[in-house]
Amino acid sequence: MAFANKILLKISSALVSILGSLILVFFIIYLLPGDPVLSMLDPATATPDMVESLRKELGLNQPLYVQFTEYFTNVLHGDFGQSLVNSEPVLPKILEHFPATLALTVVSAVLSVVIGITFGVLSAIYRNKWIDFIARLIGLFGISMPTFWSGILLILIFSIYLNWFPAMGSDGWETLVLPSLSLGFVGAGLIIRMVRNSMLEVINEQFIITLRAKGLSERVVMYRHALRNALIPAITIIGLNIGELMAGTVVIETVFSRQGIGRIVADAIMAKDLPVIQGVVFFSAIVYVIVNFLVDLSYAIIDPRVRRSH
Amino acid sequence: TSTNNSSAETNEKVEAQPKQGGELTYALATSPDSLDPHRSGLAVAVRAFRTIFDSLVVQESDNSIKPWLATEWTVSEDGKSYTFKLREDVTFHDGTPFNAEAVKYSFDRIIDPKTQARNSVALLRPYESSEVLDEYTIKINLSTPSSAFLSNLSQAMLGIVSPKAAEKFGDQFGRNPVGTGPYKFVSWTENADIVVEKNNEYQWGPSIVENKEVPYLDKITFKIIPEEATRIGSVQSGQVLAAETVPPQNIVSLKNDPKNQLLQVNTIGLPYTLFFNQRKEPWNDVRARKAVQLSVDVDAIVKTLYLNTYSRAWSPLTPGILGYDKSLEDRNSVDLDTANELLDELGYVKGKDGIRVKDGKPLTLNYVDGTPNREKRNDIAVIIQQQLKKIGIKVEINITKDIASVVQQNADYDLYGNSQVNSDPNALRAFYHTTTPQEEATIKRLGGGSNPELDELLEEGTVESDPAKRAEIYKKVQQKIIDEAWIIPIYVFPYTVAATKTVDGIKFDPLGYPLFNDVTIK
Amino acid sequence: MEKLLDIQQLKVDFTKKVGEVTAIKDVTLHIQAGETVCIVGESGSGKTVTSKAIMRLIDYENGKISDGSIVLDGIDLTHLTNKKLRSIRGKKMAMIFQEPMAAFDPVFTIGSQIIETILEHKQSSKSEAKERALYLLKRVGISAAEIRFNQYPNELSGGMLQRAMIAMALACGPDLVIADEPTTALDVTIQAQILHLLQELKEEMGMSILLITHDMGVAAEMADRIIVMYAGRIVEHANVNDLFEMPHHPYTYGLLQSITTLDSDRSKELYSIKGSIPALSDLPNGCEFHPRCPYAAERCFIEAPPLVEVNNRQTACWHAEEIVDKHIREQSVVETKVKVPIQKDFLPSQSKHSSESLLEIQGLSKYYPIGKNVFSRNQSYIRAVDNVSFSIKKGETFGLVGESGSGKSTLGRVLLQLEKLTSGKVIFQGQDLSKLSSKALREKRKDMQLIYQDPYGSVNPRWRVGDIIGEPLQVHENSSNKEKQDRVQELLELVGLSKSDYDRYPHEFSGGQRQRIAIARAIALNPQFVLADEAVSALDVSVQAQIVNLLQNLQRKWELTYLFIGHGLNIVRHISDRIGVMYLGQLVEMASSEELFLHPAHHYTKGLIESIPIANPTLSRERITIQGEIPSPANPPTGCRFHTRCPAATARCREEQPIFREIHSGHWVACHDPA
Amino acid sequence: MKEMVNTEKVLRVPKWTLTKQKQPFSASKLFLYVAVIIVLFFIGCALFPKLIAPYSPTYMNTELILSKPSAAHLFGTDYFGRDVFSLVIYGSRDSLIICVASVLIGSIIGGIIGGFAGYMGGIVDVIFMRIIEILMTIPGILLALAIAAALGPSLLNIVLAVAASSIPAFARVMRGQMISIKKRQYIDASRSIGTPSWKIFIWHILPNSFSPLLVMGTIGLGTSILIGSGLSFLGLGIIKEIPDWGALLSQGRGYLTVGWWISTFPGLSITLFVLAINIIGDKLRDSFDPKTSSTR
Ligand SMILES: Nc1ncnc2c1ncn2[C@@H]1O[C@H](COP(=O)(O)OP(=O)(O)OP(=O)(O)O)[C@@H](O)[C@H]1O
Ligand SMILES: Nc1ncnc2c1ncn2[C@@H]1O[C@H](COP(=O)(O)OP(=O)(O)OP(=O)(O)O)[C@@H](O)[C@H]1O
Ligand SMILES: [Mg+2]
Ligand SMILES: [Mg+2]
Ligand code: NI
Repeated sequence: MAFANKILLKISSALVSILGSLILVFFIIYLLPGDPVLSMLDPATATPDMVESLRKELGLNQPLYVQFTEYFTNVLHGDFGQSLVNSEPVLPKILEHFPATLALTVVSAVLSVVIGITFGVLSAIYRNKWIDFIARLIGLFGISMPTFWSGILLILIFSIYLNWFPAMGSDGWETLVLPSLSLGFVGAGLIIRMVRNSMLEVINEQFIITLRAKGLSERVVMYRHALRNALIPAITIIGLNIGELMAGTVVIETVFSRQGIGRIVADAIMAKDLPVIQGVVFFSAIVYVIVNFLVDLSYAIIDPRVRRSH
Repeated sequence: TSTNNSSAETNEKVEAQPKQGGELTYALATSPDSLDPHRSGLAVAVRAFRTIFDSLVVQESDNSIKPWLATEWTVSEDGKSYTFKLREDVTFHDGTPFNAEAVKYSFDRIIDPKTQARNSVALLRPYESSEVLDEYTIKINLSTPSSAFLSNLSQAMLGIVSPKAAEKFGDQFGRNPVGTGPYKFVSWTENADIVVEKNNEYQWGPSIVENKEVPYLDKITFKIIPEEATRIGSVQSGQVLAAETVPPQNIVSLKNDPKNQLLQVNTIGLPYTLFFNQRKEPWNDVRARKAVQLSVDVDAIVKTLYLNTYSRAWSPLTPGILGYDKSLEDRNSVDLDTANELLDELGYVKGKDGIRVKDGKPLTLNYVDGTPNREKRNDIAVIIQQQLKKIGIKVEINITKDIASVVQQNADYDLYGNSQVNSDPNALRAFYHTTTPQEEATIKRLGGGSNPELDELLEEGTVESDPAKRAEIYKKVQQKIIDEAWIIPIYVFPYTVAATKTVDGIKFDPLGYPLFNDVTIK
Repeated sequence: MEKLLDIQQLKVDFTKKVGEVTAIKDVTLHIQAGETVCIVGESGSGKTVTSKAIMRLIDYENGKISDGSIVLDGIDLTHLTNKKLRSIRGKKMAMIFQEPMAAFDPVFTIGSQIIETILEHKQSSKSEAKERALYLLKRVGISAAEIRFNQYPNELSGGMLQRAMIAMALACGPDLVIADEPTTALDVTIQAQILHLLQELKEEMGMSILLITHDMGVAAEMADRIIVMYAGRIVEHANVNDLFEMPHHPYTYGLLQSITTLDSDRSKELYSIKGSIPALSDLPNGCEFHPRCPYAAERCFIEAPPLVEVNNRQTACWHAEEIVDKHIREQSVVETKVKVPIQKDFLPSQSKHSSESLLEIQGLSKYYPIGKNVFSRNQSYIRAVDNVSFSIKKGETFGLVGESGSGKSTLGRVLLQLEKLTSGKVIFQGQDLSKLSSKALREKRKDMQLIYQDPYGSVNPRWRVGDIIGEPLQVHENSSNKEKQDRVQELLELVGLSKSDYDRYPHEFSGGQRQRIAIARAIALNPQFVLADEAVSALDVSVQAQIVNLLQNLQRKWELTYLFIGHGLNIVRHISDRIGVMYLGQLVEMASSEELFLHPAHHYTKGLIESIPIANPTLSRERITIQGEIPSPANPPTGCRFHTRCPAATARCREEQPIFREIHSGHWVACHDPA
Repeated sequence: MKEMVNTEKVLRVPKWTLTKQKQPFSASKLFLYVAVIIVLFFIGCALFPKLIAPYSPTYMNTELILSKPSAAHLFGTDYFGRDVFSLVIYGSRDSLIICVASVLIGSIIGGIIGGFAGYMGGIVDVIFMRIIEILMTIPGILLALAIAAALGPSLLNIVLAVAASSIPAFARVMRGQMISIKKRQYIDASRSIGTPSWKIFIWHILPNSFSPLLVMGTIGLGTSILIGSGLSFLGLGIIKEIPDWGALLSQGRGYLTVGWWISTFPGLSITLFVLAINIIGDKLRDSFDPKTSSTR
C-alpha cells in the first residue's frame, strides 16, 4: 500500500519536474538573441513581407504566453511541433536519434561504473599503496581531462596508430568503444572518488571487525559486505552522473561524428530552434526521471532499510 | 588558362578497364542543410546533391559553356530570352520523364517565394518566366539581359528537379531529393551519412567527365564528420576512403603519405574577403580603410595559418574566373608608415597604451566572425588583431553563431569576412552594387558601400555579351574595389580531398565541386 | 588446571602517522577452561586492544604484536598465518561487541549473518546451518525467532540485537568468548537480562569468557578473576573476592571507591581519582599512575613497577604491601573520616528548599506524527511524552529515570521550548513559557540552561573554548572583550579547567573536560535552572564522580535547580532530592530519593532497581529482573502501560489505566497495586 | 630479554622527541606541499605573468611556427608562432578566474538555496528542492550551453553559464549537510542559550556545513574549467588575445599529430591544477573534520 503511494508520489513529482524544466527552457531560449526567421531566409532575396509572413506562419509574432500555452497544449496532444530550421517534425527526429545516444550513455555508464567501482574499491582496500595511487590518478585525470581532448587522443592511438577501433560512426558496437571510453572516463573519475571515500568509511565501521572476528576471509568481508554498504552513497553519484553523461554526449557525438540527440540539441540551441530544444529537454528530463527511479530501486535492492521503511 | 591544379597524377592514370562496383565513403566536413538544390545555401550540400542533380549546361574550365541536359540553345538579339533544346532520353530517378515542363517547373519553383529558395534565386536572376515551346524545347525569358545567366545555369543550385517528387514531398523534398543525376538518393541519416547509389539509366554525363554513362561505383556514402582530426583520422585508419577539407597542417604530411593521396583544387568565385562596414565611422573614410589594408600582412596569414597551402587572394575575384585581374597581384604591400600617416591625417592620435584616440574615443575595430573556426577564420582575426595593434587600432573580436542578426539584420560590425563559390564575375554585383533602401531595411548587405561608377560598371558587366569586353569591365571593377579599399581579400580556398590511394578518378568541376562519375576503387 | 588462553608479555604497537605507538605492554594473563575473567579499567586503558590482539584483529588497524605470545589451546596465535587464523576466529574464539547495532552488517538479515559464520567453519549444508541458527536464536531468548531470522538489524531493538550477537558468537561453539563491554550501550534492565543469559550459556556450553567492562558492578557479578588495566599495563590481577576485599593497587582502590552504591551517603562528595588517564603519546615516566596516585613517592617517578606476586595475587605497585598494611590499619579511620560531612551547608535537606516551585509542568504531552500518507486521513502518533505533570522547587535537584525511549529527553526538550509541545503547560517562574514571544523567550533562556550527554556533540568543534563559553555572554550581555575573557577564565577555573585553556579547541580535551566546558557555558549567565540530560552517562566512573561533584558544588554556590536525567540509577539517586520514573512517556512514580530506593512502589521502579549490578561479589543474589523490552510508544499497551512486563499484572491492569496518586506524602505512583 | 629492554629504552627516547617535534616527513605531506606549491605557482602566474613568462604571449613569430619544445621555447610554439609556455603562464589568469569565479558564484547561490531549504525545512524545503530538481533534469552542460548562447560569449557570461550549471549540485550537498548539522546538539545548546536563529546560522551552522561544500568546490574547479573548454569546443567560447587553458586546448586539438605540444601543455596545466586543488581539498576536508584533525 505504502509502495503504491510512493510510486504515485514519485510519478506526480516527476511530472512537475518535467513541466518545470520545459517552462524553464522555454524562457531561457526566449532570451536567446537572434531571429530564427532571418536565418531561414536568404539575405539576398528576402523582403520584409517575406520575413513577416514567415514569422506569422510559425506563430512567432504572438505574445509569449500564447506561444507558450499553444506549445503546451500541443505537447499534451503528443505533438512536439516542427523544427524551425528544416520543418522536420520533432518527435520522429528525436526518436530516430535517441537510440544512438542511449546506447552511448548506457555503455559509458556501465563502463564508468565498472571502472569506477573496481578502482574505487581497490584503492580503498590498498589504501596508500601503489594501486591506490594509480586509481586516484586515473580518477583525477578523468575529472580533469576534457572529453574532446581524450576523445581525439583515443582516436589517434586506437584508430590511427593501432587501427583497432573505428574513429567515427554510430553503427556497430565497435564504434561505441572509443566514445564511451572517453565519456565513461569522466564518470569513472567521480565514482572512483566516491566509492573510495565511502569504502574507507565503511571499512572503519564496527561491523567489519565483527565480520573479521567471525573468521571470514578478507575477500568476503570486502566484496560481499563492505562493498555493498559502500555502494549505498555511491549510487546517488552514479545516478547524477548518468544525467551528466547524457550531457557529455553533446561534445562526444561531435568528436566521434556519432548520431544522437546531443548533436541535435547543440545545433538547435545555436539556431534557436525552440521546438527541437524543447523536445530534447523533455526527453532528457524523462530519462533523468527514469534514471532516478532506477536509482531509488537499486537503493531498495542494496539497502533493506529503504525497502522496509515507510 | 585554368589555374585549377587538380592533382595531375589522378588525371593521368588512365586504366584500360575501369573497375566496376564498390562503395566510396566520402567524409564531409559539415552537415548539408538540405539536399534540395533550390533551397540549400551551403557549399557542402552542393557536394552531395551535385551527384543527384544535373544542370542544363556545363561550364568547362576555360569558362566556355557546353551542353548537358540541354543539347543546344540560342539567345535572342536583346539577350533577354534563351531557347533550349533538351535531351530526349533523360528520365528522373522516379521515372518521371525529363522535359521542358520539368525545366519550367524547376525554375518557377525557385522564384516562388513559398519555396524559400536561397542562393538559387540570386543565381537565376533576372529570370522572369519560361515558355514550353514543345516537349523538349523551352524558352526562358529574362527581365534584363544577363551574360552570367548561362554560366549560372551550369551550377548545381539551378539543377533540374523532378516535378512529381517536388510536388509530392513539398517542404521535405530536401530530404527526398529526386533528380536526373548519375546517382540516386537512398537515405540521409541526420548527422551521420547521406547515401546515394548509381543510376543505372544514366548516360547523359557532361563533357567534363570521361565516363558519360552509368558510374562505376555502386554507392557513395557521404559521412558527416565535423571534427577535423576525426575526419582525417578516419581516412588514415581506412574507415572512410576520402575526406574533404584537409586542414593545412595535415596537407603537408598527407602529401608525403605513402598510403594516401591528396587532391587539391582551387575554388572559383569570390575569395575569402574581409568587408569593411562602410556604414560605420571611420570606415566610411577611404583613408581609414586604406590604413588597415596597408597594415594587414596577408602573406603572413597565409604563411602561418595555411602553411602556404592556400594561395593568397588579391582581388575581389579568385583567379580562374572570367575577367580576373592579375595585375592586382603584388600591388599592395604592407606599409605601416603610410598607414600611420593616414590615421594621423584622420586625427587619431596614439594614446599611452598605444591605441589611437580621437575625441576621447579609442580607435576600435569590431571584427565579427561566425563560429566555428571554419578554415581557421577565427584565427585570422587573432592575427589581424595583433597586426593592427601596431598602428594603434584596437581590434575587438566577436565570434558569434548569430550572424543573421548581428551582420545581416543589424550590421553591427566593422569588419566581416565572407566568400562565395561562383562561376561568373557577375557575382560581384550582389556584394558591391548599391542597395536600395528597402533592401537595406530587411537584410543588410556586406560592406554597405556605394559608388555610382561602380554601380554602372556592374550593371554593364551583367548585360555585356562579349566576353572580352566583360573581362575589361570586371577588371575595372576589381581595381576600383581594391583602390577604394572596400575589402581586404585574404585567401583563395582550395578544395582539398584526402583519399586512400585505392581511390581513383575523383574529378572537380570548375567551381571546385567533386565529380564522382569516373571514380573507381582498386 | 589447564590454561585455555595463555598470554605472555604481550606488547602491541600501532603504526601511526606520528610514528609507533605502544598501546599495551607486558600484558600477561591466562584463562582456564570454564572460567570468566574480567578486564576492568578506565577508558583508554587498553582493554579493547588486548581483546583485539587476542583475535589478531589489530592486524587490520596497523597494529602488530611486537613482543610476547598468545597461546590458545596450545596454538600460538602470534605468528599464525592469516588463513589458519581465520579457521580459529569465530570457531574456537568468538567476540561480542559493545554496540550491537553497529556490529551487524546493516544490509544482510540477522539469519544470513549467523549462517555465514556457520558455513565458514563447518561443513554443513545450508539447511542444517539455518536450523542451527534458528535454534541459537531461540536459545538466546529471541521470541518469534523465525521472523527475526529474516529481519534486518535496524528492525531489531538493541537488546534483541545483542542476543542475536551472542547467538552468532556461539554459532560454532567456541571455547572462548570475548565480550567487549557487551552491555554498556543497553538499559540496566536489558543488561541484567544479557548478563544472566551469558552466565547461563557459559555453564551450558562450558566455555570461557573474557569479559571487558568498566562497570565494577558487572565485574563483581560475573567474574571469577579480575584484571585491572591502566595505561596499557596490567596493574592488578586477583580473584574477584580478594580484589574487592582488599585492593593492592592504589588505582584499583580508587576505582572501587569511585563506585556510587545504592546506599552511598548522599551528603558526602563522591570519591574520585584525581586527574585523568594520560594519552599514549605522553605517558609519564616511571609508574604510569604516579601523577594520580596519592602514594606516589620518588621511586614511582623514575621506575615502573613490575607486576609481582603479592598475597596470592599480582600487583604492579612499589607500595603494594605498604598500602595494604596501611589500609588494614586505617580502615576504620578512613570510613569515619569520609562519613563526616565536609561542609555544613552541604546537607541537602527538604527544609532548605523554599516551597516555592520554580518550574511547574502541567499535563505536558508531545506527540510526533508518523505514517501520514496522502490517502488516509487518520494520523498516528508516537506519544513520546504523554500527559506528564510535576513541579520542581527552587534549589532542588529533580532526577528523571527510565529505560531508553521512555521520553526523558523529549520531556526535557519540550520543557526548554526547544520543541513545541503538543499540549499542556510549562510554567517557569510563574510564566507560561509557550505563551511567550520569541524575544521574551530568548531573554528567559538566560535562566534555564542545558547540559547534554554527548560531550563531543554538544560543543561546536570549530570554536575555541573561550568563544564557546563566552557565547551566552555575547548573546545576552554586551560586555567588552576583556570583560568577557575575564569572566570566561573565571568560569574555566570554576569548573576545574585552567585559564590557559581559553584558546584551545574542544578536540584537544578529554570527554570529561569537554563536559566541564559545557557546564561552564551553561552556568555562564547565572541561570536558575539547568537541565542535565544524561550529563555523565558517557564518562568513566571516576570522571563521573568528578562531574557530579562539580554540579553539586555549583548548586550549593549558586542555588541552582537541576533536572537531572540519568541512566545510572546510582548516580541519579546520589544527586537528586526527588526522582521521577518514566515509562513509555508517562510518569509512573515520583518520590524523594531515599524513599524511592528504599520503598519503590511501582513494580517498574522495583525492577529497575533490582537490575542494578552490585559491586560486591559476596552479595550474589537471585535477580528478579524485568523481562522483555519497552514497547513502541507508537501504540502503547492499553490500561497500565507496564502490564506487559509487570510480574504483578492483573486483568484490571490490562484494561484500566491507573491514576497517578499520592500514596504517602510526597510519594506518588501510578499503579493499581503498589508494592 | 636484556636486548629487548634495551631496544625499548632506545625506542622510548625518540618517541618523546617525535611527538614534540613536527610531524615526520611522509608521502602525503610531500604531496600536499607539492600541491600547495603548484597552486601557488599558478596563482603567481595569474598575478604576475610577466615575471615568469619569457615572451609576450601575443608575439607571433611567423618564422617559428609549430616548433618543437626546445630550450628557447620550453613548450614549443603554436601555429601562430606564439610561445606556448608564455601562453600557458598568461592563460592561467583567465583560467583561474573562470574556475574560481564560477565555483564561487555557483557554490554561493547553490549554498544559499540548499542551506535555506535545509535550514527552514517543511514547505520551503519542498519548494526549493523542487526547483533544484527541475534544474537537475536539464543536464549541466546544456544549461551552460543555452545560457552561453543566450548571453553571448564573454568571460563573465561563461562564468555565469558554468556557475548556473553547478548550482543544483551545490544546493543538494548544502541541504544535506544543513539537515544533519541542524540536529547536532551544539545547535540545541546554542538555542537554549537564547542565541537568535540568524546568529546560530552564522556562528554554528554555516561554518560547520562548509567542508562538503569545499570538497565539492575542489571538484567543481576542475569541472568548471572542463565545461568552459567544452563551450569553446562547441564554438561558444571567447576569442581573446590571451586564450585560457581550455580555449588553448580546444584550439590545439587539430594539431595533435603535427604539434602535440600545443594542446598537451595547457591540458597538463589543467590536470595539474585540478590535481593540486583536489589534494589540498582533501587535506582541508580532513582538517575541517575535527575527528581526523584531532591530535588526541
Ligand atoms: N587502531 C589504533 N591505532 C592507534 N591507537 C589505538 C588504536 N586502537 C586503540 N588505540 C589506542 O590504544 C589505547 C587503548 O585503547 P582501547 O580501545 O583498548 O581502550 P579501552 O580500554 O577499550 O577503552 P574504552 O573503555 O573507551 O573502550 C587508546 O589510547 C587508543 O587511543
Ligand atoms: N523527533 C522525533 N520524531 C519522532 N519520534 C521521536 C522524536 N524524538 C523522539 N522520538 C521518540 O520518542 C520516544 C522517546 O524518546 P526520548 O529520546 O525522549 O527517550 P529517552 O527516554 O530520552 O531515551 P534515551 O534514554 O535513549 O535517551 C522514542 O520512542 C523516540 O523514538
Ligand atoms: Mg574499549
Ligand atoms: Mg535521551
Ligand atoms: Ni505499508
